[in-house]
Amino acid sequence: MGKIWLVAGLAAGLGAGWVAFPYAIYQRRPQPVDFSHKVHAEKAGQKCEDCHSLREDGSFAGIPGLDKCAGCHAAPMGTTVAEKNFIEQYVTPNRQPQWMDYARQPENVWFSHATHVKLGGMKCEACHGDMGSSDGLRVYQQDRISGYSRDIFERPARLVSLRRTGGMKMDDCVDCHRRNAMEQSCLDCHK
Amino acid sequence: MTSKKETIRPARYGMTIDVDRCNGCGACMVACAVENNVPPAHAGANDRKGLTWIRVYKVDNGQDYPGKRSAFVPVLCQQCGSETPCAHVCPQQAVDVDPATGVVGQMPERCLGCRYCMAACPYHARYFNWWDPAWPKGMEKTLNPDVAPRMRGVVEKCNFCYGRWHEARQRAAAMGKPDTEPVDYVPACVEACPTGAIRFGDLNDAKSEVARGAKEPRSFRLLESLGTEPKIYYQSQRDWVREIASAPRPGAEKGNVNG
Amino acid sequence: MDKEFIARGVQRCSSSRFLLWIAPWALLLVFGLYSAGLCLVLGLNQTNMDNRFAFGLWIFLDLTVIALGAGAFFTGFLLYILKVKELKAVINSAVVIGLVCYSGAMGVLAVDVGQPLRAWFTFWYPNVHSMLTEVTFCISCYLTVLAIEYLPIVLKNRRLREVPSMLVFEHELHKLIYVLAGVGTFLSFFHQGSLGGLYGVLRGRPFAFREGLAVWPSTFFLFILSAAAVGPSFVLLTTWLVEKISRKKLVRPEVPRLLGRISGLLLAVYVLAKTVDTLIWLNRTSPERGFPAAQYYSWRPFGTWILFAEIVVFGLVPALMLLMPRLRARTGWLVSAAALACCGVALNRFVMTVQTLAVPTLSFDPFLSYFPSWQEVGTFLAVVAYGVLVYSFSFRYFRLFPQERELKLAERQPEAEPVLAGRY
Amino acid sequence: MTTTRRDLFKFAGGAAVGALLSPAPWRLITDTALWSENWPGIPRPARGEISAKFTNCTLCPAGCAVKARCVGAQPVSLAGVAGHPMSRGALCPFGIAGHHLPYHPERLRSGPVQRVAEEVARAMAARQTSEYVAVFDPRPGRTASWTYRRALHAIPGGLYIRPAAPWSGAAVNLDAARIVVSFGMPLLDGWGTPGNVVAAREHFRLIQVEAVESRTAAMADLWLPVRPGQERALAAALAGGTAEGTGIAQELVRQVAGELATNGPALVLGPADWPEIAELNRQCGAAGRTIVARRETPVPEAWQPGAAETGWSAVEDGSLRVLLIDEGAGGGDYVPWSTIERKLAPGAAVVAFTGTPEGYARHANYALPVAVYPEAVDDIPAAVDSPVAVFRLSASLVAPPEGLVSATDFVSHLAGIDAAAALRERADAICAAGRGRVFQTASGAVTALKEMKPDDFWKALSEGGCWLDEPDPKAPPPELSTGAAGFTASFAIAETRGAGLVSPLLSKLHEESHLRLGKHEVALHPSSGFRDGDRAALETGCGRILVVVRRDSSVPPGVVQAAAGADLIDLCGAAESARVVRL
Repeated sequence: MGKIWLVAGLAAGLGAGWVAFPYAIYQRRPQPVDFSHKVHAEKAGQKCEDCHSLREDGSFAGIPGLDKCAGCHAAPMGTTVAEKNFIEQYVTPNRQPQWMDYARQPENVWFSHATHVKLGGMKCEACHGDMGSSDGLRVYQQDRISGYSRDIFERPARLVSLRRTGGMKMDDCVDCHRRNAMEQSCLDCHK
Repeated sequence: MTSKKETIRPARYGMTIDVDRCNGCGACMVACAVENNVPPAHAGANDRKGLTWIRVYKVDNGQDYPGKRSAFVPVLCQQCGSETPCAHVCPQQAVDVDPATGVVGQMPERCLGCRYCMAACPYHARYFNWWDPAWPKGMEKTLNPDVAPRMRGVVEKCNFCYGRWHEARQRAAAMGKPDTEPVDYVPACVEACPTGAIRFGDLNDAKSEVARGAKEPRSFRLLESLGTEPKIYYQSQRDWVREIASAPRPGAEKGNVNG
Repeated sequence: MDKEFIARGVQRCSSSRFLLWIAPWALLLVFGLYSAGLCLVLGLNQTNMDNRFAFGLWIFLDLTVIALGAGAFFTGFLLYILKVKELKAVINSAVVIGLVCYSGAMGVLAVDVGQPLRAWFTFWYPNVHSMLTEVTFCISCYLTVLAIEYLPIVLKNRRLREVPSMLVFEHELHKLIYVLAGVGTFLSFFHQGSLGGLYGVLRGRPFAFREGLAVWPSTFFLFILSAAAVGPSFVLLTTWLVEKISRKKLVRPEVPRLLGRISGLLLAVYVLAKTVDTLIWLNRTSPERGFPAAQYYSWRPFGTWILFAEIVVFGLVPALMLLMPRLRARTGWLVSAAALACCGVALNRFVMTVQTLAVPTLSFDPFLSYFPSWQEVGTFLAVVAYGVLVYSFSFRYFRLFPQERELKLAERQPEAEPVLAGRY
Repeated sequence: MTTTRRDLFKFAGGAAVGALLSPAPWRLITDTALWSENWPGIPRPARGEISAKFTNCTLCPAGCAVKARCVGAQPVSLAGVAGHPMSRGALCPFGIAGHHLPYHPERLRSGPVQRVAEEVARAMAARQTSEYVAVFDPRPGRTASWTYRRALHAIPGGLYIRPAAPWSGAAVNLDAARIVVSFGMPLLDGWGTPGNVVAAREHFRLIQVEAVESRTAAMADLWLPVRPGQERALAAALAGGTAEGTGIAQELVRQVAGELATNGPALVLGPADWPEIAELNRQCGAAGRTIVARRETPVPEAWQPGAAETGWSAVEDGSLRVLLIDEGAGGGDYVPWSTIERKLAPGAAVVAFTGTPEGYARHANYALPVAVYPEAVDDIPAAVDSPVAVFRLSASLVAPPEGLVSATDFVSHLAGIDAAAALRERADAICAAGRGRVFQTASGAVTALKEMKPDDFWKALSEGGCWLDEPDPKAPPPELSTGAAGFTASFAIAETRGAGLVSPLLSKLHEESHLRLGKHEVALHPSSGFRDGDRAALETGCGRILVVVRRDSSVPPGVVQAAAGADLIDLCGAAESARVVRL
């Protein structure tokens, strides 16, 4: 008789831990603009570094500012609603869209795109996945406690993830550095 | 990726500090705090609870006025090269020695604040965050983006302005060079010293100014007898100044030490 | 009203009296928890420690209580491994003491670190070269062992035995006890040592630094010895105290004498070893590192007297007292010798922790002093109060002293005073 | 069936086990650990493009060239400019943290601008003919100073007051000196242009006459620990008198005097109003060699004639109806308030234009907030150790907050003149004169002014450039006039803190270490019987302030060493002696 209760409890605990918790831990926020990398890559034939460029001192400019977008989108180029809204809400009033950075590393990490791309010859996809062909932006998921983006912990495809690799955690960086005999000390990547 | 080990000859960064040139102005201490986002003193802080990665001590020849003569000795992390005392006591690998540069790194985000490393350091060059960092309103705008501010309850110390090393490497990388030029990487205290008392460079590079300076007869290291191979060389022509290298002498307690 | 919880055949005071006894300790505990809370919430700026005195009262406390708590493992070792049957009389009490000391130490350590939320990093990213890693692992493991050893004592409680499954469980546990004793002994030997190593490896602090065998400095072995030596003494001391406070005979008189003898023997060995070590350190280790040993004792108030006190007054003297059967026979001598021994180990831990940090290393260092803040003292007292409370409850509801009942019956033959009933 | 308590226990137990077998607990401890790395209150440094801006430091008359590292528009650190002809890449600890001043918690941010304007107008109207409307300018020689002189020339009863400067028109040429005797001047601790002094130090012998072992004394080739109060006697002794009672052996004094005579060119530095100093310099022929004449930086014709320059001693007591003090440019000479107070007419209107509540703001009727370095745009006249005239600007690196006023605007408004473009006008005047060369800070290039157009010159200036006059070959050696003999107090005011703001990070030097004396901290010889950290009161004839005592055996018995702040100068500036009393 009591067995049933035990099993029921077990089930409840497992359910909460495996399904409810991984969902509840993240706060979900939509990106300000419905942006499609795919469209820009295919229609405008742009490459990543056209917008996400390196400055000459090697620092990474990150997500481009409004001026960069306005360069082409001062007036509508296509007929999409997304573009229309973007121009009305941001370009015309000259308001910077508050993008949320999926791959933003914590403050104590020094990550140099220059060393990885120029010296290491790595492709953007190696870490960011196939962003370039993504049509539209995922919902930004932020850990409620640590404040980190979900992409840091895992590739956001799965709701529940067993493997803790595939994200942008320190372990993931270390794996790659180990494989390439680039591992020296904490100071390599921490500031 | 190309292996760093092949492309980069390991450096052993070190300093020479000419005590005879140091006038104790304190520019190095301020520049260091600016560079490394060290907050201003908390109301309750004093010389034993403060955060000064580099600290200029005033030492004297032990005599009294007017026979007294003073000298100023900047003391920072001595970057011990052999059996680094702090590195091998840390329980969770928050301290390690970078083989590529010889810099002893302290990882505040890994540190649990047990302070064992502080007990281990004979130079008192490690500092604990007794308070949460606080800057006057607006001043946080002046923080250096290349260094992460620390939180309360962790240990921090000099790392030869490693943020600047990161920046230098990135600049080199942007030009496709795997290694940094000596001129590109200079710690803040060296840059700030108005009398040029502090020199910085690669001790492995025989041509470098520090490598030559370290060999001069007037050069000495603090507590060399401990055998921890510190990479900071002090220099002085004055015998009594060179004596500070040795352990405290019984009875001869210094008249006063302001540091 | 809690009568049905109290073991059969033993006399315990009335609940009201018991409450009266624990009330002050409970208050002390509350105060202590408050001051510990301050340190956790507002940070360690609440203490008087600083960059130069990075360790203070708390580390001294940890080292001392763990040394005193050694009674638990060593008595277990003697009883279960070396089969010294007489010690059955105190083993339960010893286990409780051990549990109290170790859990107390762990609690204080949690307050002592600046970022308790990250304490688990030590298990996840351990630095195998660090003595502190060794300490953390062993202490936490041994604490679990103690908890399991404590369980049967709890389960022997009258009411709990009524639950059949508990009875079975307890029986099973009992089969384990030898394994546990073995494991516990190993762990304790190890971390008592690493606690000593903690300071012996500080090559930057020639006052503490010692050469050693293999990876372990001599302090590693000295700490094991001294802990094993005072462990029994402390058990003896507490037993005597409990007898005095509860006004009952709890163990046969030969048991404390046996404890004393063991203590005395080990203490003698320890004093010898310590002396040899000190001589080597004074004449070789320290000078070789550029530190003339004389200077350590040139800073007042830490003169050579402290060395003398540590080795002779609190080492050799109690050792001899405990080794002389005639003196051992007299409770007064026995107990005071035990007390001296305990003070001795406390003094040794004080020297290792506080004096090490007080003596200057750089020639332009001043000699430093430190006095704990009330928050530190409060946390310290919390551990004491916690210990007394746990022990009191255990003593009241569990059978810590198996011999108590028959001693009581023996007492009964002459007409027993009903008045006694009201007493502790 | 009925559920018993035991069933519930079982359920709970099961749930606990289930949860333990899921990622939840492990993720929770990870997250809390991560949270402890960026918990509330830990600032996040702003990121952005890194760039360099150049300016000149106005915190003291040295005006060292500054290279600011900026993130976006915000300067995050300052450094010297190597290769600069005067400052030679050096910055002092105060200058290195100068970019913090706008955020100083005690910085003055608001004031009753309207009320002050009315008050001043009323006072000017009520002025008797014998009374004056005065501006006190602690940093004379600036373009702002000229604006004041123009305005005061136009205002009836206008009076332009500047600190005493007996050697006006003269400058020190350290490069020519082979031996320097300094009477308590902090030669190696902020005197003149630090970079220039350090460079010149390579080739002159320094003899420091000072009661306490200051930084300069500690670094000097020879330190004469003179008996406190006997400095002038010793100066006289060097000039040929007796060393009796100075605490220095006659033999040594004779030897030093010999060096001065033979190992020249020599230079004697000391309080400029001591006749002994002038006498010594005359004896060793300093005039024309180590003390040289210096032309003034060209000034537009239209500005002439401005109001005359007046020293405080020339102002008669009780004659000032309105006194406007421009304390905005820090690092000027702070004149003890007791000196100024005497000159005020009853009910006079005193307005301090300042960034800090520490200086004259404590005494003035009103304090109006002004822009501070590096917000303010101002020019910096040549320092005492610059043999030629210079012209450089401190360009604005940070936008000043709302609600500030400008002293020059205020004063020129009173006179109804327009001085908004004064700096540019002056630059053009210099261009017109066509003398000298220009150091371009960004490139490090030096070009003759002749080859520059006014606009390029102005551009170079606003990018931290520096114009240097060429020496005047046919200038006569300067006349070493001596002001009224001051007196020497038997206490030392050291650790130059100045009256202005200093970065909160300077706490590293006095609070978090004992390198410098902090505000209201005094150093005493151990024999004084005080213990470190004792609280006491520093008393002079002019009052008392509470201080904290520090034992320092480099301070002679009977001497109090304290850090010079405005309040301390007020207390000690005109006092015979000071004493420290236990509380």
